[in-house]
Amino acid sequence: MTYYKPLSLYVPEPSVRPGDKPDFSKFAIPKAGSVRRPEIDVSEEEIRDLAYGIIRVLNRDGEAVGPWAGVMDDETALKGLRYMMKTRAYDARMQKAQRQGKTSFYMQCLGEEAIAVAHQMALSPGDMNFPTYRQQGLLIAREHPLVEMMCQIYSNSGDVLGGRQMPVMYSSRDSGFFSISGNLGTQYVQAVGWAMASAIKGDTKIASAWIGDGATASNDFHSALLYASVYRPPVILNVVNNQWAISTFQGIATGQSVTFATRALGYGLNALRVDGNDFLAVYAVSKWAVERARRNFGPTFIEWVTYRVGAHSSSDDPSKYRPLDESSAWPMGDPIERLKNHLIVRGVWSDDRHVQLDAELHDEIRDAAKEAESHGTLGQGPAPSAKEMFEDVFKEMPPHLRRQRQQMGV
Amino acid sequence: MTYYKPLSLYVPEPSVRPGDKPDFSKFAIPKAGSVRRPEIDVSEEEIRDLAYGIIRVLNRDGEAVGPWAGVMDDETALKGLRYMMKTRAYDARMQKAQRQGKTSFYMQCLGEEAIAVAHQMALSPGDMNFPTYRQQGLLIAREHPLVEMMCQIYSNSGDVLGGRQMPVMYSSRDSGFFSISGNLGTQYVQAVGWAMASAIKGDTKIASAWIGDGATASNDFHSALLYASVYRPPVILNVVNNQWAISTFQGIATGQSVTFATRALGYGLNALRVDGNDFLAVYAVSKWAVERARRNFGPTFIEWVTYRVGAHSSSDDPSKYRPLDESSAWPMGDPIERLKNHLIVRGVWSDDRHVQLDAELHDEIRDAAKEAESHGTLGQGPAPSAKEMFEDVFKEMPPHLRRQRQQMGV
Amino acid sequence: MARMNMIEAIRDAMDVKLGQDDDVVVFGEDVGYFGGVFRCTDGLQRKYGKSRVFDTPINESGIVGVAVGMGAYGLRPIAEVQFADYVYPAYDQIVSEAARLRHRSHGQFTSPITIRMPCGGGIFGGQTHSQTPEALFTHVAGLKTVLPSNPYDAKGLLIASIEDDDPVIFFEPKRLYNGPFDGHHDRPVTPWSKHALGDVPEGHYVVPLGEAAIRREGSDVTVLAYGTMVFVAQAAAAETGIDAEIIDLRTLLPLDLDRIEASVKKTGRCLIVHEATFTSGYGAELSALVQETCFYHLEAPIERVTGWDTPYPHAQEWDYFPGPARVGAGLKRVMEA
Amino acid sequence: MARMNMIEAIRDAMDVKLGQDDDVVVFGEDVGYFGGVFRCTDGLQRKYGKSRVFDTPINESGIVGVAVGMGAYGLRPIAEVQFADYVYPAYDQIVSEAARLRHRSHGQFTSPITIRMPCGGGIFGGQTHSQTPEALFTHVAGLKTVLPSNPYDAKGLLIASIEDDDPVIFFEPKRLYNGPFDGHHDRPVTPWSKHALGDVPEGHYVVPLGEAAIRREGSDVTVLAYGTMVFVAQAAAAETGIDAEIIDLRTLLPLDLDRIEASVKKTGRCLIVHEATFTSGYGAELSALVQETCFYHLEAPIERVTGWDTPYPHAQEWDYFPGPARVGAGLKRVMEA
Ligand SMILES: Cc1ncc(C[n+]2csc(CCOP(=O)(O)OP(=O)(O)O)c2C)c(N)n1
Ligand SMILES: Cc1ncc(C[n+]2csc(CCOP(=O)(O)OP(=O)(O)O)c2C)c(N)n1
Ligand SMILES: [Mg+2]
Ligand SMILES: [Mg+2]
Repeated sequence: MTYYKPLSLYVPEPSVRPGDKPDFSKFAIPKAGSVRRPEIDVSEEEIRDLAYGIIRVLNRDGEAVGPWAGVMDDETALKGLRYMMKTRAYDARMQKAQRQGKTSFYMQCLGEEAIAVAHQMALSPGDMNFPTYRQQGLLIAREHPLVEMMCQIYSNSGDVLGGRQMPVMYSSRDSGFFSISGNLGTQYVQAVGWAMASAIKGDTKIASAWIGDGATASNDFHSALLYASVYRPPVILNVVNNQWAISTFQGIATGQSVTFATRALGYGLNALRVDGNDFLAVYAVSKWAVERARRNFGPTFIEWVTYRVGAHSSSDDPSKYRPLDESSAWPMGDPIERLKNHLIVRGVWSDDRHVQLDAELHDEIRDAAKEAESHGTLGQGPAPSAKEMFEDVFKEMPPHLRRQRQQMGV
Repeated sequence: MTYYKPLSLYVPEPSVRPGDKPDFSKFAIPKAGSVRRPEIDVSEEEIRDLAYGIIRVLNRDGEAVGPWAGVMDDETALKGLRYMMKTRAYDARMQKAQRQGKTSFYMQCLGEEAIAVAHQMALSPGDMNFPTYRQQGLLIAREHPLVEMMCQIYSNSGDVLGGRQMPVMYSSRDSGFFSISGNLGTQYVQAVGWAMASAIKGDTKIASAWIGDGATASNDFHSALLYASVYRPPVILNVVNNQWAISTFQGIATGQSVTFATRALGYGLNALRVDGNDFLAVYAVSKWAVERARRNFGPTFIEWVTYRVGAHSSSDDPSKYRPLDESSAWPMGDPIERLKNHLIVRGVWSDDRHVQLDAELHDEIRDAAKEAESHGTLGQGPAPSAKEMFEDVFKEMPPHLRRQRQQMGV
Repeated sequence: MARMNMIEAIRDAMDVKLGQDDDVVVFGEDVGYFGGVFRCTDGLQRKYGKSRVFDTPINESGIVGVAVGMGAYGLRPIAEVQFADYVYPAYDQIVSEAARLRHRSHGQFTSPITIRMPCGGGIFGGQTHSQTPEALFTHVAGLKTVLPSNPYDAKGLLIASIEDDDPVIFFEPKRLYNGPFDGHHDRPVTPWSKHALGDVPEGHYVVPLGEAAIRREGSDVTVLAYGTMVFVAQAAAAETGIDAEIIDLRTLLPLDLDRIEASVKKTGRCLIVHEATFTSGYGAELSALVQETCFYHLEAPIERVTGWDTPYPHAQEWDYFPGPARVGAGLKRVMEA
Repeated sequence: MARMNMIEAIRDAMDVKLGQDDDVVVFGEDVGYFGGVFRCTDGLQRKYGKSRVFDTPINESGIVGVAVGMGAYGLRPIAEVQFADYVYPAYDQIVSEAARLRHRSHGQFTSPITIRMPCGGGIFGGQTHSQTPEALFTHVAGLKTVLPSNPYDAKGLLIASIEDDDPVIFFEPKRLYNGPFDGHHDRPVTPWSKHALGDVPEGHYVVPLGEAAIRREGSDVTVLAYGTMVFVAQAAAAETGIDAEIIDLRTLLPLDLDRIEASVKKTGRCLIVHEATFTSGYGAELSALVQETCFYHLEAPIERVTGWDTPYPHAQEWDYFPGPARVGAGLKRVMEA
């Protein structure tokens, strides 16, 4: 009889842990400008290699190079810079508010600002995002009122969600921002359904679905890719690969696949992989996918490669599971710094103007926060009513809920 | 403003429906022997093309050709023929029994016999299959007692499952056949868990998971591929692509992907695609995957291409949704006929012996059926007790179930 | 007015709504070309086209997930789950998403979706084609749960469900598709064409959600039933000669508690019957509510006659099913207590 | 004997079993290197190695699915679901597979698995970090459901669950992790180190499944509670001065009905409290059972004080939570009825 060695279980692990030196030496980054730009009606078969590469526009010298360059005018670029900086300032303020006990919880998108901001700028009014909790940039780039966002964070009397939802779980139909669910992944397939509806009705609106690297493991991720593959609706399937899912490194979600973009190939979906810290690349690729969807050529799957610089949330301490300085070793840099440098190279921006804008934005955020706080903070000052709890469970309150509300005395 | 045409929804549809002429002209079948045979420690990257091809051994003249040939000796081949013919005879008898009202339900595997039979012959005692309802060939190739199988179909006093399960939902730990669930897909990820357990314990046993083309849409299919990709346990992930899921053609499950095998590539899993009606190909590829798993090189994903010749089940009427004669137009032929011809070409078989064997097997099945029927048929003669219902809900019957059993008076 | 069985009535409800409202779409496994394994959507694709009536992959969470997205867009999707036993993969999308979307978005987004599914035993379907998991939905805030017992109600309730702006779980007792089965599995079933409730008006009408119906007036004991058990209870009452008032709940949530309360206060006794497992079944909620509202009128303990706390067995399905004998015995116990 | 909080007690239970039994494995999201978002598995991977304690992808149905496969092989997996609110994607694998495997295979294959999950509100977790969906499991034949209220029980019950040969749903009321929180959210919580039930024996011991504990003897009214509500009920009794007998159920299924029956027959009154939504909550089953077994001893209607039939809100979480005031009012109603 043949002898077989005992089997053993493989469990993937990151190459470094707290105490080790950060190591991205195995992380291959193609040169800016090296990935081709196909036509929007390209078939999946013709661009399979793009799922293994990384589309980049900005090179080390801050120049925009290659076939994906030249899409963005000065005005758009300057606006984008502003939105990214505003997002970062907003995050800093809200993070601090959480520390000060003004709310229960907060989640930053530090280091990932380019993705949501540039993508939103490529969409049109009427399109609908199905976001996760780390796409506040979508709202800011849509110029959604800051005070309204903050009131949601504070769960105060100005909260349009009536205090029902945890902080950061925004919802705004008008700003094309679908209600965030705390359950990971669920919105991904809903976006596909929304896009199917748009196609069924002969509309021209498109949906954009968002998910994190960790949550690609969810069942709804699979359902979304499957239904998108079958019915080819106008949907963009975004994966924000920020390398971490709370304490879990991306290897537990990718398994043996090299990239997340390749997962889409198994469904015959067009897949692209993009430098998510490169504002110009995000914008150019988003525009491409938007046009593709709107011309009825179907879904595009996009892996945005980035890094979660901050903690997972205000409840998390990343020093427990990754080297403290890993974010500074991240080879793709900071999206704001990179766009700033590019704009200086373009000759439309300067260090001084940058400092000035930063100060301006901090004032704007501070003023907004003050106004928001005048409507209360969590547990302090004006608050949403307890009645809120019983309303909107159904369109009309059924007898049993009326009884319960009366029992509660509200 | 740019004008965009109204969007529209794409809904895939088979090229032919009842009344049309069967059409497999678009179905590309590579020549037998044309696909290479990699080493078992090959990486996914090196064999991606195999997910698009079809491994075949038997050519039109009944000769075994190419790199996957030469694996099977005469004895094994003759045994395989016998098991396949027995499976078919068994199916015919049980199908008839259902028509005669001796049981409530039956499911044939007509035309798909090669897959389960040859695969089982490549496994070893101790290995565990996680089958669907269409792998009765696994039990027959394991020489599992026919009478026991039939008693399950009849839900009679001899049913080792005590009448609890619907017909064909066999379970036999001893024969390496995991309890079939009526819920599609669930067993696929369980097989991965079983294989992980084998690896955790330093065992040498492997698991083999089964699923149909339609059920690849299930969430558990995704979970299975994902967990297999992450922990690389000794599991074989089989997809039996018989073109139909009840009335639904495979296009609703594949979507835009060309094959089911490609789905595995998105997880970085080694994937092969095989002519499931070619007994020699099934056996050779199964052996390859078994050896790979047992040597700790991890999972193999295999799409077996075949055709569901019969109705979905005794409750189904396929003439409602596909051309009646589509099965005879199926370009990959009948697995029994093809192996028979090959063995005649090999010089170890003849038409006469074939006829004789067929008669022998029919006698064996008839005798077994008679014996099984002596233990009762559904609703006639000896039957499992009502007590069976209350037992094995838990290992020990808790008080509330004891009370209920007493109330029922059993 | 036409004679319809329950399949035809359900199909007709969808036909009416597909015809009236462009936002209505129908989908699920095998519902397109083929028309559904129970034929409930037969002919609808031909009539309304592939983009309004279509097949889906075998992925129930996806079926409900896309329905939620379509609902948020503004459509009124009707999703079929082939058997209630297969709804569990979709459970998260139903309870975490469809049920809570209106609330969590403060009414910005809603889920006006209807999820149809055949339920109940009696067709030798074993543990995976026989369940009625209504109690798993009544526990979830934001869902309505409907379970009709006859063609007239099925059509009217289904139209009401489709028109409802909140998610509705619509159970179809498959053993009633062809006739008012009363649990006597050894006797032929009268077809709906011979039953008054098989008279189904043409065109649009609704049976409002939240209104129970009294199927038999009586003074001895109130029986709370729904679906197949309505006819089992009628058989049991006839066979025991007990003058039971039989209430067909039709909608489990919202519940017509007023009608229940009035009846139990009149009879002073109550028997609850359902096919699902006993523990934490919907009968528990009914029992608790009746006790809470009618305590001082109760002359005997409220009893529950239900399926046992076991999986639904194949060969012993008539031992599991709470048929007329068990319900009759329950009636007697309640009367004699 | 050591002083432990509930997190330490739960970790210790797993540590004991990992040490004693090679077949025990622990896995879930973030449970490996990091030790779990609530730190319940902290240090276990370092001690027992990566192939016995490991991280999983964020796919709950996969977590339970592989656990079922491992259980069928012969292991005793302990799977963590990060929050009970995220168990729904795994619901099918739990109710259709783990729960029924022994039955459908006639004992050939079993599911000796334990599924741990933090539950309950009180940490401003909103609708997705606050639920206690126990009733969705008690309805399912083949599952045991456990919900401890203190470190001593948590360790003993978890060891009993791991050793149990059937699937156990093990809820951990997260608001009790650090101390016996009694619902007075505006006051500091006494840590477990100052509470008798924070005394946890070292090594192996079990608290058998299916045995309730009387936390307070009394003669006026029986209170049925579990988890956080045990301490809320104690506070309410103290504050109202009502001599309540408070029963901590500990295991919901199998239920210690004998102890409940004896108590209610003694007091003649019964109040049921839980945090989950009212309709079809486990309180309904308890109410129905008490009514069925103690009808002739009841002097007042059984009452239920529970979470409302709404999603668990963020800002209004203390309006949703059935705190001492509401439970106290319930006690008074039951006494005055
Ligand atoms: C179904 C479900 N399971 C688990 C969680 C708990 N959880 C919240 S965020 C998170 C990590 C998500 O990581 P990723 O998808 O990479 O997004 P990121 O936080 O990095 O943006 C987990 C496990 C959840 N919210 N929902
Ligand atoms: C979760 C679930 N959904 C739906 C069904 C109903 N159903 C039973 S078999 C079947 C078709 C399966 O087709 P496929 O996977 O191709 O297997 P085949 O029957 O062709 O062998 C369906 C939809 C089920 N059993 N389980
Ligand atoms: Mg991430
Ligand atoms: Mg098939």
